[in-house]
Amino acid sequence: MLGFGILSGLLILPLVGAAFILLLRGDSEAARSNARWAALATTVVTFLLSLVAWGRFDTASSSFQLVESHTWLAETIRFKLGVDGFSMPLILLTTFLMPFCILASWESIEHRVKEYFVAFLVLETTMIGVFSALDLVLFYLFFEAGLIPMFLIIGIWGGKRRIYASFKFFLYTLLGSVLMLLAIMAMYWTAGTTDIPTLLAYDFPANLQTWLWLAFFASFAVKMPMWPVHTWLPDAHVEAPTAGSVILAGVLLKMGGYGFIRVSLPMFPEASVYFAPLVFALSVIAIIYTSLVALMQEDMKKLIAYSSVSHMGFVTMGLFSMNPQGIQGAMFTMISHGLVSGALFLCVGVIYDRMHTREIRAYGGLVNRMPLYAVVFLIFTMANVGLPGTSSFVGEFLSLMGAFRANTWVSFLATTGVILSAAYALWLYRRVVYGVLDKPSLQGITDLNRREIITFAPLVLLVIYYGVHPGPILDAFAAPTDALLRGYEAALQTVKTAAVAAH
Amino acid sequence: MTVTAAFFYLFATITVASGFMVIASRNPVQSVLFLILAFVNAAGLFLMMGAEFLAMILVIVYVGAVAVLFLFVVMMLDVDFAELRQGFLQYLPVGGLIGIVFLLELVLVIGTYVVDPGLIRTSAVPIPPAEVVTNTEALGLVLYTRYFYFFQAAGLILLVAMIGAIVLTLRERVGVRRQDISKQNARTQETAVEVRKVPFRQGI
Amino acid sequence: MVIGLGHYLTVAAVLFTLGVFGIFINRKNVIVILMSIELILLAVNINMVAFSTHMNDIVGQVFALLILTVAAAEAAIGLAILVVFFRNRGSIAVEDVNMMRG
Amino acid sequence: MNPAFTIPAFGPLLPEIILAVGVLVLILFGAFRGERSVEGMNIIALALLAVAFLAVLMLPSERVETMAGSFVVDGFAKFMKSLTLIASACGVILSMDYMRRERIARFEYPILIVLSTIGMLMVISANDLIALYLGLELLSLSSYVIAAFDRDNVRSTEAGLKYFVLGALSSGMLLYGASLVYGFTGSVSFPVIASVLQGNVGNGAIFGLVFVAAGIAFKISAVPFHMWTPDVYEGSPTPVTAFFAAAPKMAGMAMATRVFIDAFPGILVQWQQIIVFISIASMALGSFAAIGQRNIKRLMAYSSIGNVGYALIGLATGTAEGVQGVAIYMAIYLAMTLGTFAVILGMRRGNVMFETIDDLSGLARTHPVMAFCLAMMMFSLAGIPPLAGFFAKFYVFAAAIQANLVALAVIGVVTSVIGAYYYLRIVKVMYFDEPVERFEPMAPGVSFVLVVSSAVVLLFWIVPAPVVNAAGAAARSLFL
Amino acid sequence: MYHAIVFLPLVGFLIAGMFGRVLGARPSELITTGLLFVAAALSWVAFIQVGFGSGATRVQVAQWMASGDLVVDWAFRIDTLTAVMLIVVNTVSALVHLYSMGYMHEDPHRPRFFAYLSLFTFAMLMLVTADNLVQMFFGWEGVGLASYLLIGFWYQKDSANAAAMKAFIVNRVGDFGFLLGIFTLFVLFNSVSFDQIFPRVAEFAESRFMFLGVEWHALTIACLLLFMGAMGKSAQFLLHTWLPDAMEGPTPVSALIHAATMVTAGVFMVARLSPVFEFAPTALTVVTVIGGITAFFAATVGLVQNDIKRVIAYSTCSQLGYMFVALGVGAYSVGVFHLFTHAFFKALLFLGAGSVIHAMHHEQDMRHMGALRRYIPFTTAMMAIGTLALTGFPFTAGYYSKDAVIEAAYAAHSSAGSFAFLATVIAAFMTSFYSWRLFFLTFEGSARWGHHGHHAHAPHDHEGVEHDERSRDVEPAHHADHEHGHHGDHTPHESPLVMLIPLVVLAVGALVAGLLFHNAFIGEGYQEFWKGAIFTRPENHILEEMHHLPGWVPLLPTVMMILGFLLAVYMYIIDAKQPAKLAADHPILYRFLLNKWYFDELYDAIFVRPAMWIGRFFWRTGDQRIIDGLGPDGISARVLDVTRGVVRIQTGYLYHYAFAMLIGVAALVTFYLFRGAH
Repeated sequence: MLGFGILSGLLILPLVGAAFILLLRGDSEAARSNARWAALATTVVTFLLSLVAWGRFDTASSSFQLVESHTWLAETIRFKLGVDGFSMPLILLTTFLMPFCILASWESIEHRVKEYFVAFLVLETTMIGVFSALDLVLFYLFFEAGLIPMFLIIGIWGGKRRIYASFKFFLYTLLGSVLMLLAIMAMYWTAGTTDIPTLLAYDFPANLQTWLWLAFFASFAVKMPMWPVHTWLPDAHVEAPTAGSVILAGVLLKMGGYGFIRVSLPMFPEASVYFAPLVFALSVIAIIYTSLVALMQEDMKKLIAYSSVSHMGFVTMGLFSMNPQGIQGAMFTMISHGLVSGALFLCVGVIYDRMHTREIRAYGGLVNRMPLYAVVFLIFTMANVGLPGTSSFVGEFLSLMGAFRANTWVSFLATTGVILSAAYALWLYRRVVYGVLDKPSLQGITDLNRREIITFAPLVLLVIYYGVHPGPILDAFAAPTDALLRGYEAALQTVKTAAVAAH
Repeated sequence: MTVTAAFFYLFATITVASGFMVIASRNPVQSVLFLILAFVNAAGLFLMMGAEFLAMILVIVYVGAVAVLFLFVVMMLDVDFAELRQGFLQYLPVGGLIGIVFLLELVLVIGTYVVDPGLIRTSAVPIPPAEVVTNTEALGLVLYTRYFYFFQAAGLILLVAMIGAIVLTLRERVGVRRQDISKQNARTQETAVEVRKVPFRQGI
Repeated sequence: MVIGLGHYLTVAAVLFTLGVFGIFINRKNVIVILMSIELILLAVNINMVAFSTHMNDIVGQVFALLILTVAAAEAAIGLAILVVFFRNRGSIAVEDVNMMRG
Repeated sequence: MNPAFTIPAFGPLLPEIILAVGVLVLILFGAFRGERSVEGMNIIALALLAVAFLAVLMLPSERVETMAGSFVVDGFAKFMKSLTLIASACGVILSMDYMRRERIARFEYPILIVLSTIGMLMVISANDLIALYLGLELLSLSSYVIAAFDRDNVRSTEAGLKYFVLGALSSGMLLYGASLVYGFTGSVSFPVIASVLQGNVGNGAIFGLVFVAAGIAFKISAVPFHMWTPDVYEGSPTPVTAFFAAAPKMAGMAMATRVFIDAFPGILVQWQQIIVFISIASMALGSFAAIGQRNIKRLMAYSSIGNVGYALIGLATGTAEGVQGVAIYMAIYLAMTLGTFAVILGMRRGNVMFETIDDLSGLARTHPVMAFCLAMMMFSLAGIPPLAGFFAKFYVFAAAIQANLVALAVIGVVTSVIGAYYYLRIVKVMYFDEPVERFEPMAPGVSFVLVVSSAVVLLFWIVPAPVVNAAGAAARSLFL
Repeated sequence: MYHAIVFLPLVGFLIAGMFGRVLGARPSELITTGLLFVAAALSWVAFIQVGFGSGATRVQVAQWMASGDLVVDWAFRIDTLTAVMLIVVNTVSALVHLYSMGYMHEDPHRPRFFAYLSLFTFAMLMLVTADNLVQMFFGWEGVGLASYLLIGFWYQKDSANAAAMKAFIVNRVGDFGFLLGIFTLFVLFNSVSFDQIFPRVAEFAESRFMFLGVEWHALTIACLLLFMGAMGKSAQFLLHTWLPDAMEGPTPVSALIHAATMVTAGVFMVARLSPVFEFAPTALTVVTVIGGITAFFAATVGLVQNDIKRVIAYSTCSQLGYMFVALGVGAYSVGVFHLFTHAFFKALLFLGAGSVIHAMHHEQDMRHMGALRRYIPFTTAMMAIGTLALTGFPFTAGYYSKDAVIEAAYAAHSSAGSFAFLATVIAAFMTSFYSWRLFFLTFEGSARWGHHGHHAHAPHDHEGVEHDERSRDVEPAHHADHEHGHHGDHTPHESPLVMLIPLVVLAVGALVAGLLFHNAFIGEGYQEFWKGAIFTRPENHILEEMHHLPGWVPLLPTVMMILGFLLAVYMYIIDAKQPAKLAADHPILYRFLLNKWYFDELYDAIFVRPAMWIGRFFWRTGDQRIIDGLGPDGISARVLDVTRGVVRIQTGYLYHYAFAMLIGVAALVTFYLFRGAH
């Protein structure tokens, strides 16, 4: 196959779908319908292909697999793709969520349908690219390229303040990332390559590590987003169309966490140790602060957006606790949060499509007319709360435990998030779903339709399945986590011996 | 004070003074005339430095052609200069200050500098002694041989100037009578004379 | 008192400054600006010739000669542009050359 | 006196000679055929440029000096000359329809373009100050004229006048600097200057360098010698603006590179500060001032100022990598700017050209392809991967990091984020706002330029190697 | 078998939950109830096998998660303690299911109700069978979820929704401690599995542990944190506020969850972790003190409540305090025994109250009851049995267990024990009083329910006293149009048979459970029965001590019971004006008690409102004004300022442009001049 492997296929497939949709002529209802079906088919096929990749993937190995490498900018900057246990689940998450995004947009997107699906498919390529790139420049390329379709998605199909939100989203994340670009260059000149596997083995000088770490941190922290650079997220989430929010929360935020685990932690171990208290502090602040802010929100999406920030705090905290539980918990939280927050946004989308408002005040008593919806929403609310039995619990529990082993204060404060998350999530649920249905506008609201049921059913099943049986994903993380921590210990050991030798 | 010095100061003073008057006089015609004066005196300076050919060229080309062109345009455009006086002094303090600082720096560094004699050896094309070859001839010797390329380039520049001036200013005005020789030559009786029968007592 | 290179360079520097000065201090009309440019070129030529003589290197004079040529061409173009501008605007006051700004 | 004089080799001058001879033929042709000949003249001019392009491609890649050392050809010259010729050709292509419809189609236009192109080629190959100056004047004088080409339009003539006055001032400065350099080094030849100026040198030569730099900075419209740019871009006929934004920038950057790298390598430390200063100033001003613009041509002027700032980062390093960055930057910038101007030239309804950003409102609905192309140009200019503009910035910033100019790189990326704002604003207007009336269909030439440049911008990341490698070779040829 | 016991309720939940609407209400009820009865029967089998045979075992189901050294299994730890809990849970649950078929028969959402009940049962079973801390936490949270759902079952009632939320969140506060406790134990033992932890506790008896920058005795801090979880779940003092509000749920729920099973999870947890707690004497002291305070505090509040369910709720709270006292003094088996007996009589009381409420058409305020004995004699009898058992009438269940608790407190011979002894003795008196008060108000005296208006004959009503703001009569809308309008003048009627059978069964339990099992639980059969399921250190002789008490100690509770009864008789039968007079004489005390020591108000003031305020502050000031204001919005505004300035420089005037160039050159020249100087 000309040396192109399955990962290239994953990258190219959505583009092929996008090209096909672009070629559709006219703006008739038939053309739109074709575009929808084409997009759905593309994403489903992509998902199936990613399952094939998953099938070929060996979770026991910590090395990069399905690797393919082509000449690109230079001999040292190659078009190199590959996956390991950290990235493979994220790719699956991406391809898994995409069909639901398409489904969620089936009727709610009424104008410029073709462009919409093209943007989504391009976005899928960039997301898969981020998770499969094995070259930092390539990584950056995909990392940033995703901004373009997302900018358009928010800006064209978004809500009232979409322009503000889209600009904020774009410029904020761009500003964070450009510093990372400089760091990549510095690494290139230091190590002579941007090949990730090589860099993973490379030992950067300590003072350089500090700067590189900070530069990467600027990017990942914004993307994550960590407090205090999180304010783009509520705006972007609120204004984005449902599917946009799903992808934003489900996958785009994960790029930050993925960046930490792929670059910051393994490549700059000393700086990571040095800065871990900073990350802890920011994570804890994020968890508590944004939970409290979420408590006060009047807009459903904003509330969920703030809760996302809070959950991402668990991720960063777990990652920097530098022990198996913390790292695996953080990674698992990312996957789980991808499912749960995506589903929550879908839930909001369901009623938004019917009522065209996200004001919590406009709702109340939905359970009376939408019992099925109430159940689904309840499940995801509980997952958001981190109830055991849902996938969120596994991630939160492990990352908190990891943090506890690293620093009891951090864990102590972060665990208060357990209380606060219950408060805001249940408060939302109570105001929206429970109560008497006395608002005249809601009298005619209908329960989930078949398409929506199809959308939610797999999500519900997965959230619960991974809640009681997280093994498949946790096992995938295990090998690379071990490798990461071993490398980590080794790096720190050399520093120690060097320090000893210096005395 | 030697004669050389006296001439230098004469030429230099007049050059600088007329230069100043070029930019300071109210009437653009006066400016042009001061410009001419400046050029003539600069030609004197050139002579003193032994660049006879350039001195003559300066007088001929500048005074004879360029300055006259200026004068011509000034006259043609017929500007009412009296009203343009205001605002002149407004920016003078700041501008003057910077200008003077600038000048001082230049003079400080450049005016007091003496070229390293060692550099002279690196000269690619030394000026032949005046007794052997005149300045004009010396220039001519290199200009058409060694610096043939520059000469051609200068030609292209002049070509651009010509085309540019024409393309911008040449226009065929409607309503202006103009001689068209080919038209005149092509003129025949049929095209030139129209015979009409005029109805009686009605006029055309 | 010997008249050396420095003297000529000083004269040139003064002329150059006057030329530059003339360009931005002038509010009257654009023709004076064109003349200021001529002053600048004259200053350059003085420099060139002075260096040329001083270093006994004819290149400076060749350069000066070419500058003279180009200056003439420049004057022609400049005046042509000035004339078309005058035709359109009816003025050559420097302050009227500001249709576009910002 | 010079009995040993030998006829120099003319081979390296072949492109220039082709163009010069061709231009003379064109003049004769035009003089006899008059205004009827315009279309044909354009075609001939294009053919000339194409032949010259082929000639450039056939030039030797190793360094060759000729014309008593005044003219040099090397890989770098080849690369930049190719870009310049492409830019000039596009300048002609973009003008054809516009000039006809604006009723200013004159046969002198292609002639002046070609003449100015000759000037650019000469500048790129200049190996001494005189050749540099003459080439520059040839380029500039033609430019002044074509800026005022719409001679009945007050804006166009004002543009010409401003360009001329400031251009003359800048060439005066350049000359003054040249005279100082000449006086303080004893030569006008770059290699000789380079050999003389080593290490710690006196202020005289530095002053000369400053003045020369000012003259060059003017040409590439770097801050603070940029002031003419917005006005000239706005006032000139749009295809002329496109030409200005493309071709002279190529030549100007090439000139700057050659002067600083070839003539002053020994005092890198000194001139690096100049370049860093004007680079920062340009990037900052380009980003900030563009935000305030409504006229898209004016916006592109500020954009070009900013872009020059980025390109100068590469130059500021003074390394082969930096020069490679400059070369790549200019190549990609060429595609981006031509594509953008192609769209601007497509903004026409009837006899009215539209120039404000708001006129693009809803373009994505009325002209999806055009809007898409322009959006890609804008994202590319903002430096968003995977579009070509990203790689342009990537190489210059990488070079800066390598040369330890970290602060410069940081400022660069920050201003590029600020700059992204106004590029995004155009995308926003096209995609997020409600559509206005449709524009007329594009002229075929314009669409051609748009499609080609869009393809370059969009697909560069898939096959970057040709440009990158060529630029690398070009850059290394300066450092042999 | 154990799979069946645990998973049958889950099956019931899934069937009723997913297909309930398809199946219809009655089949859902029958299926869930049937499955529960099977499970209950199996539980008894298991109990006999384990408690009186040798069936202790571990059943591995699957692996849950594994990360590094952390391995968490889905597994059942079956020992006597589990078996006791299994019968408690499954028996009560099965009876409640049955009862609910009658109680809820007017409700349109019965499948959902039964699904929730089964879900709860499943979660509770997961809790009690857990073989590791995390699985226990799973059940712990699962019962929390079910409790949340059931309290908020009548989702149209705003108060019910609020109560549900409150229950969940307050429990989460406890869980906060539980989680940290799990972490601490994991850090110490590198495992969360009981099998791994218990044998090695002694090794860590003296280890120290840094927590929050302070060095602690490791096991103490772990136990305290875990106990915090227990406090939340078992509504102990400070975290008790949710329990009375939880009475918003349907009464069978109160019986099952908020009396018999879920709230005892904390007790179970401490008993389960007795091997750990045994090595943390400080923590045990805390447990004792908290238990004592709760017993006393809840009893005081129970004295003045008017809502029939709330009185029982506070009683539950108080009895839970008793259990913790027993645990705290090391008499784990006594605590569990009380748990066991309490489940019977408290469920009986609640179900009886439910029967009353059912009879009164969902009237819960005792001030609007009275003289019901004549209308619902069977219920009255059942309630009397429940009351007797609760107050510890000799030879009823409560007599054995409650008195044992008090004796154990005395036998502890520690200051905490003495305090607990005092508290429990006084609480016993109050228990007796409020229990009989309830009984008399409800079943004796004059009928106050035939009238409209709530306040007319309310004995406690007098001016200035706030009523419970949330009137009990706000019923779900679906009841409003029902023929049993609660303001109707219908006479109360006896409940259907499905409701009465569970009462009978429970009454039997309440009467004989103590008699039958006290020997096994706390008596001679102790070792044989528990078989190490409850661990006590060799130096723990509390059970022995209990046999060597001064004679007055075992008598004291009975005396208290009688005193309380007499007082109640005096105040509610003989001189019914007394209570109002007393309340009027001591308004501050009365209001203090009526308002539950103002805990809700206090928490509102120190937690809820500040959280809201801080949230708003962070949002409006933090996010919007500071972060956005200084960040993106501020920067963009500054950028625009700069832009305006820069654009203004571009004046369009040639001389300014030329001037700029000059300045540029001059600046560079000057720069080099001065730079060159040094």
